[in-house]
Amino acid sequence: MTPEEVASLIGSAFPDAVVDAPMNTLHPAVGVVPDRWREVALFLRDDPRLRFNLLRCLSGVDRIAEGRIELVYDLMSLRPAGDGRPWSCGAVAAVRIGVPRDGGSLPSVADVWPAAEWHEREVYDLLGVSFDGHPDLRRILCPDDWVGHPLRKDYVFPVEYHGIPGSTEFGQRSPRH
Amino acid sequence: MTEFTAQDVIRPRWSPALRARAIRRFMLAGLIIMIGTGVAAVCLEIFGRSLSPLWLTVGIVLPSVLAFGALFVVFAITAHALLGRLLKRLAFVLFIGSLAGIVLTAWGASLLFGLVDRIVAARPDPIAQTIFGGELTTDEIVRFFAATPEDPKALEAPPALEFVAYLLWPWQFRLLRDLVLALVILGFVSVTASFAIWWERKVAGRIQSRLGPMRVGGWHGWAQGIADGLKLVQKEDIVPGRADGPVFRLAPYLVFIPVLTAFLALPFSDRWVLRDLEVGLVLVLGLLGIDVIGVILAGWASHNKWSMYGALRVAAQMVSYEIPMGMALLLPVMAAGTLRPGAIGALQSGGFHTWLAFCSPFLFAAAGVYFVASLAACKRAPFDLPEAESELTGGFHTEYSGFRWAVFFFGEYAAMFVVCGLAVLLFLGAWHSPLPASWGESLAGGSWWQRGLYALLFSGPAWFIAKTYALLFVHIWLRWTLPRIRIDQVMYACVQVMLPMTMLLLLGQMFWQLLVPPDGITARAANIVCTLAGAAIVAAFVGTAGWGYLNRRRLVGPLAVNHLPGS
Amino acid sequence: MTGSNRLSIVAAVLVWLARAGPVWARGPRGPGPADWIGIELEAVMFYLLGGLAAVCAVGCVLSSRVVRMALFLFGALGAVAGLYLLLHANFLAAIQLIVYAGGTLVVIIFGIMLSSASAAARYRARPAEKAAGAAVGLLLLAGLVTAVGRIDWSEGIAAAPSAPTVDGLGRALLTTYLVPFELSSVLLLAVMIGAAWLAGSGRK
Amino acid sequence: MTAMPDAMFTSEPDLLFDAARDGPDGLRTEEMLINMGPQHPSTHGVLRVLLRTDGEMVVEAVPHIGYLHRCAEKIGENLQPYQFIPKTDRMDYLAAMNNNHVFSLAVERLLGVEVPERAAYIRVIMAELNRIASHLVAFGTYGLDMGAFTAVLYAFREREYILDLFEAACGARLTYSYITIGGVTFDLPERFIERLAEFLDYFEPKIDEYDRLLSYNHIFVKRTAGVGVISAEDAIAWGLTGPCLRASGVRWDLRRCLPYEIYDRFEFDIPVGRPGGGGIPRGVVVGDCWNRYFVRMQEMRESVRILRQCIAAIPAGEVRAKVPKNVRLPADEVYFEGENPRGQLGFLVVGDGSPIPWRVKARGPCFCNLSITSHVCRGVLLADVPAIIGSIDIVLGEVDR
Repeated sequence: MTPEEVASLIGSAFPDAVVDAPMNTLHPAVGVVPDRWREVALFLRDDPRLRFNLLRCLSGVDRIAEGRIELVYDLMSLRPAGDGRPWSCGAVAAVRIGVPRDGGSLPSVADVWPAAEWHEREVYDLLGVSFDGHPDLRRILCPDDWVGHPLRKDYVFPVEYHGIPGSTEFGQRSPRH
Repeated sequence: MTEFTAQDVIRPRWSPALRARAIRRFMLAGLIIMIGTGVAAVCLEIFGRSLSPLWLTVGIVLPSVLAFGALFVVFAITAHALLGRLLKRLAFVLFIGSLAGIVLTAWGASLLFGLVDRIVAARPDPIAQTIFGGELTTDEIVRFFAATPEDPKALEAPPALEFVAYLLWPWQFRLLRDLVLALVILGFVSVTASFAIWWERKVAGRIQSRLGPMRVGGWHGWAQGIADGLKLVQKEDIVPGRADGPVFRLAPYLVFIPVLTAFLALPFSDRWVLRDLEVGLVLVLGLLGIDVIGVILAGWASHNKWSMYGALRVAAQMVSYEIPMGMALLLPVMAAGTLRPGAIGALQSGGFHTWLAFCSPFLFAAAGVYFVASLAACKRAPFDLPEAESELTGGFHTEYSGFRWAVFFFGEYAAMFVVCGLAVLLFLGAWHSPLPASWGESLAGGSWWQRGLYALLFSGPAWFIAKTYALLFVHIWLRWTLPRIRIDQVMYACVQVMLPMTMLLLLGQMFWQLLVPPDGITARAANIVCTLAGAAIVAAFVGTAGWGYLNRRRLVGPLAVNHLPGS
Repeated sequence: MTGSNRLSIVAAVLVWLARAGPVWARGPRGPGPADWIGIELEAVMFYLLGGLAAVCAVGCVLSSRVVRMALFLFGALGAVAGLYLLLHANFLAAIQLIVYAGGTLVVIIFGIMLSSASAAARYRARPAEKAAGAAVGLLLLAGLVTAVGRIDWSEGIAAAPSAPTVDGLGRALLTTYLVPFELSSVLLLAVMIGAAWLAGSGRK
Repeated sequence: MTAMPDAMFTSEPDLLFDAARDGPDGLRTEEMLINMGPQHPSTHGVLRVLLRTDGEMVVEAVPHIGYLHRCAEKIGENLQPYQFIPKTDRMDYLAAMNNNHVFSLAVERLLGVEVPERAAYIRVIMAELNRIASHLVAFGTYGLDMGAFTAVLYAFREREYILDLFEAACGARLTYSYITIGGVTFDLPERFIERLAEFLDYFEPKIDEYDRLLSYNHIFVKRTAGVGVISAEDAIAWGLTGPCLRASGVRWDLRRCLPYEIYDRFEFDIPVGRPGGGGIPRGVVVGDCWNRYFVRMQEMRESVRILRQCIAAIPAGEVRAKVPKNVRLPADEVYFEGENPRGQLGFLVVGDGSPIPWRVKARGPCFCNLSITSHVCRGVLLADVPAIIGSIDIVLGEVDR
C-alpha cells in the first residue's frame, strides 16, 4: 500500500482527527490531532487492511518557530509470506502530531506498541513532552535529578552538575543552535 | 642497528661497545686515583710532616675507597654480562632442579634413616626402636664406623667421625623424621602449585592459539608461578570494613591446611608415604570435606552480596558432590577389601591389566563417575560455579587480595593434586607402571642404581607423579574448552544422575564380586574388554594430540601461520 | 664457645624435643613400651587437645555472633577428632571428621546463612533459655563427676590396645550389632524423606 | 537512577531467633536487591541491571541506561552532515562502517545525490566485512558469558585480519569515518582484493570449526536452549530487529525485503530461528538464546557469500560523487533505515535550508532490543540473565547515543 492510500484510509476513518497529509515530500506523513491519537493508533494496528505492527521510530522535532514540538511516528506493517519465503512489508506510514512546546502532553501508546515505552521516555527526557498513561515515565538517558530538556532549541547549558564544570576548555558554554 | 624489541624495554641489554667503553672508563678512573694517592703518600713521606686525621682521610682513605669502588664497578659489569647469559640458559634447569631437589631430599632422607636403622640394628643388645628413641649414644655410632668393636685402638677415632656421629645421632627419633618429611611434603606442594599455575597458563595459551607466559625467568616464562606468588605476597592485604575480621582472616587457612594434611595418607610409592594409615582413604575424604567450611566462611565473612551468593552455591555444590565421590571411592575399596592406600596400591602391581579400573565394568564406570565428581569437589572446569566471573564477579574470594588470595589459589591446586592422586591410587595402578612389576624382580634387589632403574621402569614415585600430572592436564584441558553449567543443572546432575548411578554401580560391583568367580571366564573377558577400552582411550588421546601437533600449521590455516609471532 | 660445644647444645635440644615426640601414630614397627617420657608427652598432647575442645565449647556457648559460634563448634569437633587419634581410634577420628566437621557443621552453617539477614547477626538468648541451658549443663556435669568418681584409678593404665582394625569394626557392625545398625539406617531414611517433604512443600 | 534502598547489609539488625514471623511456612524469605553493573564483567559495556531476586530466582530485572549518553543528536544539530560522520562511528563502535553507510545513504536521499558504481561496491564490501567482525565479537563474548574462555581468543584472532584490511583501506581499526556522503573517502589499496579473497578462503572453514567448538557443545546448548524465549509477536511489538527478530522466526532483512544501495544484485538468503530436530540440537525453541546466537553464525556465512559476489563484480571508476562543501539541505526530512549487524539503524534527517540539519534523530537497534530484557528476564535464574543479555548482543554506545 502506498502512503497516499494509507492517508486516504485514515482520513475516511477519522475525518475530524486528520489535520493534513502532505504527500509530495520525501517523508509523507499524516497529521493527527493529539487527543484523538490513541484511537487512530489502535485503528492503525488492528485494521485488517493496515496492520501496522512494527513501530520503527518515534522522533521529536522541536519546531521553535511555530512554538510546537512535532512527534513523528514511523510505522511499518510486517506480513508473513508463508513457507519460508521472506516476510513482506505491507505498508510504510508516518504520523505527525503537533504538541505545544511547554506543558504539551499526549496520550501514551505504550500499551499499543510496547516498543513505544522507551521511545516515549526518551522524548520526555530530552524534549519534555509528557505522555499520560505511560506505565513508568522517568528520565531514561539523563540522570534522574537533571534539570531541563537538552534537545530543546532554547536549552541553556548548565554551569555545573554536582561539581562537574559545564563549560569546555575553550570556554564554549552554549553551542550555536 | 640492533632491532629494538620489547625485551629491551624490560631489561635494557648493554650493547658490547657500550660495555667495553664503560669498563675502560672506570678502569682508567680507578688507576688515576690510585696513582694520585700513591704520589701523595710518597710526598708526605718525603716531607715527613705528621698529618692531622682530617687530612689523612681526605687525602688517602677517600681516594682509595673511590679507586676500589671503580674497580668493583668494572667487576660488576663483566659479571653481569657473563651471569645474565648463563642464568638464562640455566633457568629451566634450575626449575627442573627444584623439582628434582625435592625428590632428592626425600631420597636422601630415606637413605639417612636407613643408615641410622642399620646402626641401631647393629647394636650388641638391640632394643626395639620406638618413637621415643632407643638409647643410641654417639660413641656407639663412632664405634660402628671406626672399626670392629674388639679393636681397642679404634676408640681414638678422628674428630671428623665424632662430628658425623653427632650429626647422625638425632635421626633415630621418629618425630624428627616426620618433621623432615612434612617439610618435604610442603616443599613438594608449593613446587607443584607453582608448576601447575605455569602449566595451566601455558596449556590455556596453546588451546587458545597464543603463547602463554614467555618472559618471566627466561625459557617459556617458566618462573611465572613463582612470580605470581611473589607478586601476591607483596600486595596489600585488604580486609573490607564491615567484614568479620577473625573469620575473614582464618578462612583461607581453613581451605589450605586440610588439603595439606591430606598428603599425610597419600602414598607416592610403597615406602614413600608419611603414614600408611589403616583408614587412609576415609581420612583424606574427611579432610577434603573440611575445606567446604573454609570456603563458606570466606564468602560469608567478606560481607559482600556477590561473595555470599558464591558461598551459598559452593556449599550446595561441594556438599552434594562429596556423596557420589565418596561412594565411587567405595567400589575399589570393595574390590581391594581394605582402606589402607598402601595395600590398594600393592594390589595393582601386576601391570596394565591388573589396574583396578579394568577389573570389572562397574569399576571402569566408577572411575569415570569419580573423575567427574572430583571435578566438582574442587570447583573446577564445567562446575566452577563459585567463581563464575560472568555472574558473580569473583565468587567467594572477591574481597580477598594479596597473600590470602594466593593461599586460596594454592589450596585449589593442592586439592586438584590430591583428588587426581586418589584417582590414580584407586583406579590407575598407583605407583606402578603399565609393565608388570614381576618382570623387574631381579632389578629390585640389586645395587642402588638397579633399584633406581626399577623405580623408573616399573614402580616408583615418578610414576605416581607422572600419572597424577596427566590427570591434572585433563582438569586443565576441560577448563579451557567447556562452558560453565548452571547451578540448578549442577544440582540436577548430582542428585538425579550421579547419585543413582553410583548406587547402581555399588550394587553391580557387589553382585559382581559375589557371583562372578575371580578367575572365571567372564571375569577375565570383562578384564580384557575394559583393558582394551582403557588402552583405546589413552591411544585416542595421545593419537589426536600427536596428529594435531604434526600438522599444526595446516590445521591453523594459512593466515594465522604468518600472522602470529613464533607460531 | 667452640664449634663442638654449640653443636652439642643443638643436639641436646633436639634430643629433648625428640624424647617429647607425640604418639601421633605408631610406626609400622609395632608399639613399644611407653616409658615414663612417652606418657609425659602423651599427656601434653591430651591436655592440649582437651583444652582446645573445652575452650571452643565454652566459646561456642558464650559467643553471641552466630558465625563465631559455628567456628568454635568446628574447633571443638576437630579437637575431639584429635583425642580419638590419641586413643588410636583412627577410624573413629576419620568418621568424626567426615560426619561432624564436614557434614553436620556445614548444615548448621547453611542454616545460619539462610536464616540470618546479615553477616553480623547476633543471637541474644532470652533469660528462660539461658536458665534451661544452665540446668542441662549442670545435670551433665553431675553425671560426669559421679562417673569419674566411681572409676577406681589405682589399677594404673592398661596397655593401650592395638589399634582396632577396620575390618574388626566392620565384622562387629554386621554381626553382633546388626539390629541397632539397621534401626539407625531406617531412622536416617525417615529423616531424609521428612526433609524432602518439608523442602518440597515450600516450593509448590 | 533513583537511589535504591539497599535493604541488605545496611544496619546490624539484632535478630531474636524466635519463630520466624513472616513467610508462608515460617521460613523468613526476603528478596534481595542486587546491582549487576554498571561495572559488571558480563554486561557488555556500562549497563546497570537492577535485579530483585528471591534466592536464585530473578523476580524482576530493571535495566538502567544512560551511562554512555554523549548527546550525539544535539551535536548533530550543530555540525554539517559530512562533519557528523565521525559521530556515527562512535554509536555502534563495533560496526562503524555500517553506521557511516546508513547515515550517508540517509543524507544522500535528502540531497538526491547519486553514488558512483565502484563506491557502492566498496561500501557493500566494507559493510559486510564489518558485519562479520561484529558477529565475531558477539560470538566470542557470548562464549565468555557462558564460561567458555577459548571462543573469544579465536574470534579476536580472525577479527584481527579484518581490522588489518580496514587499516589498509582507511588507516583506522575501529572508528573509520571511511564511508561519507557521496561515496568513500579513498580508493582501495592495490592488493586489497587479493588479500580479501585470501581472508575469505581462510575464514569460511573456520565458522564450521566454531560450530563444533561452541554451537553444538552439549553444555552450551543446555545453558541456552529454551532460555529467554521471545515469540514473533513480542519481538515485533517491542521493536526488535536484526538477528533478534530473525531468531524469533520472522524472516525479515532490509537488504532483501527493502533493498537499498546495490543489495538487490546479490544473491544470499536470510537465516531464521528454527526449532530443535534436524541439524538443530534437541530442546532448542524458535526465539530462544541459542537461535539468536546461531542466526549470527549463519549470517557470517551469508556475508562471505555476498563478499565473494562483490569481488567478482567490482568495476573500476570514480569512488566519490562531487558534493559541494556546505551544500544547503532542502527544507524537507527523510527517514531511512539500514540493516546493521545488530538490527535496523534508522536516521531521521530534517533539513531547513541551511547547510546544518535542523534535527538528526538516530534510532539505535540495541536501544529497542534492550527494552525487552525486563519482560524476558522475569522469573529466570540469576545465571540466565547474562545469557539473555549476551544473546541480545547490545552495544551501549548505540543504546545511549
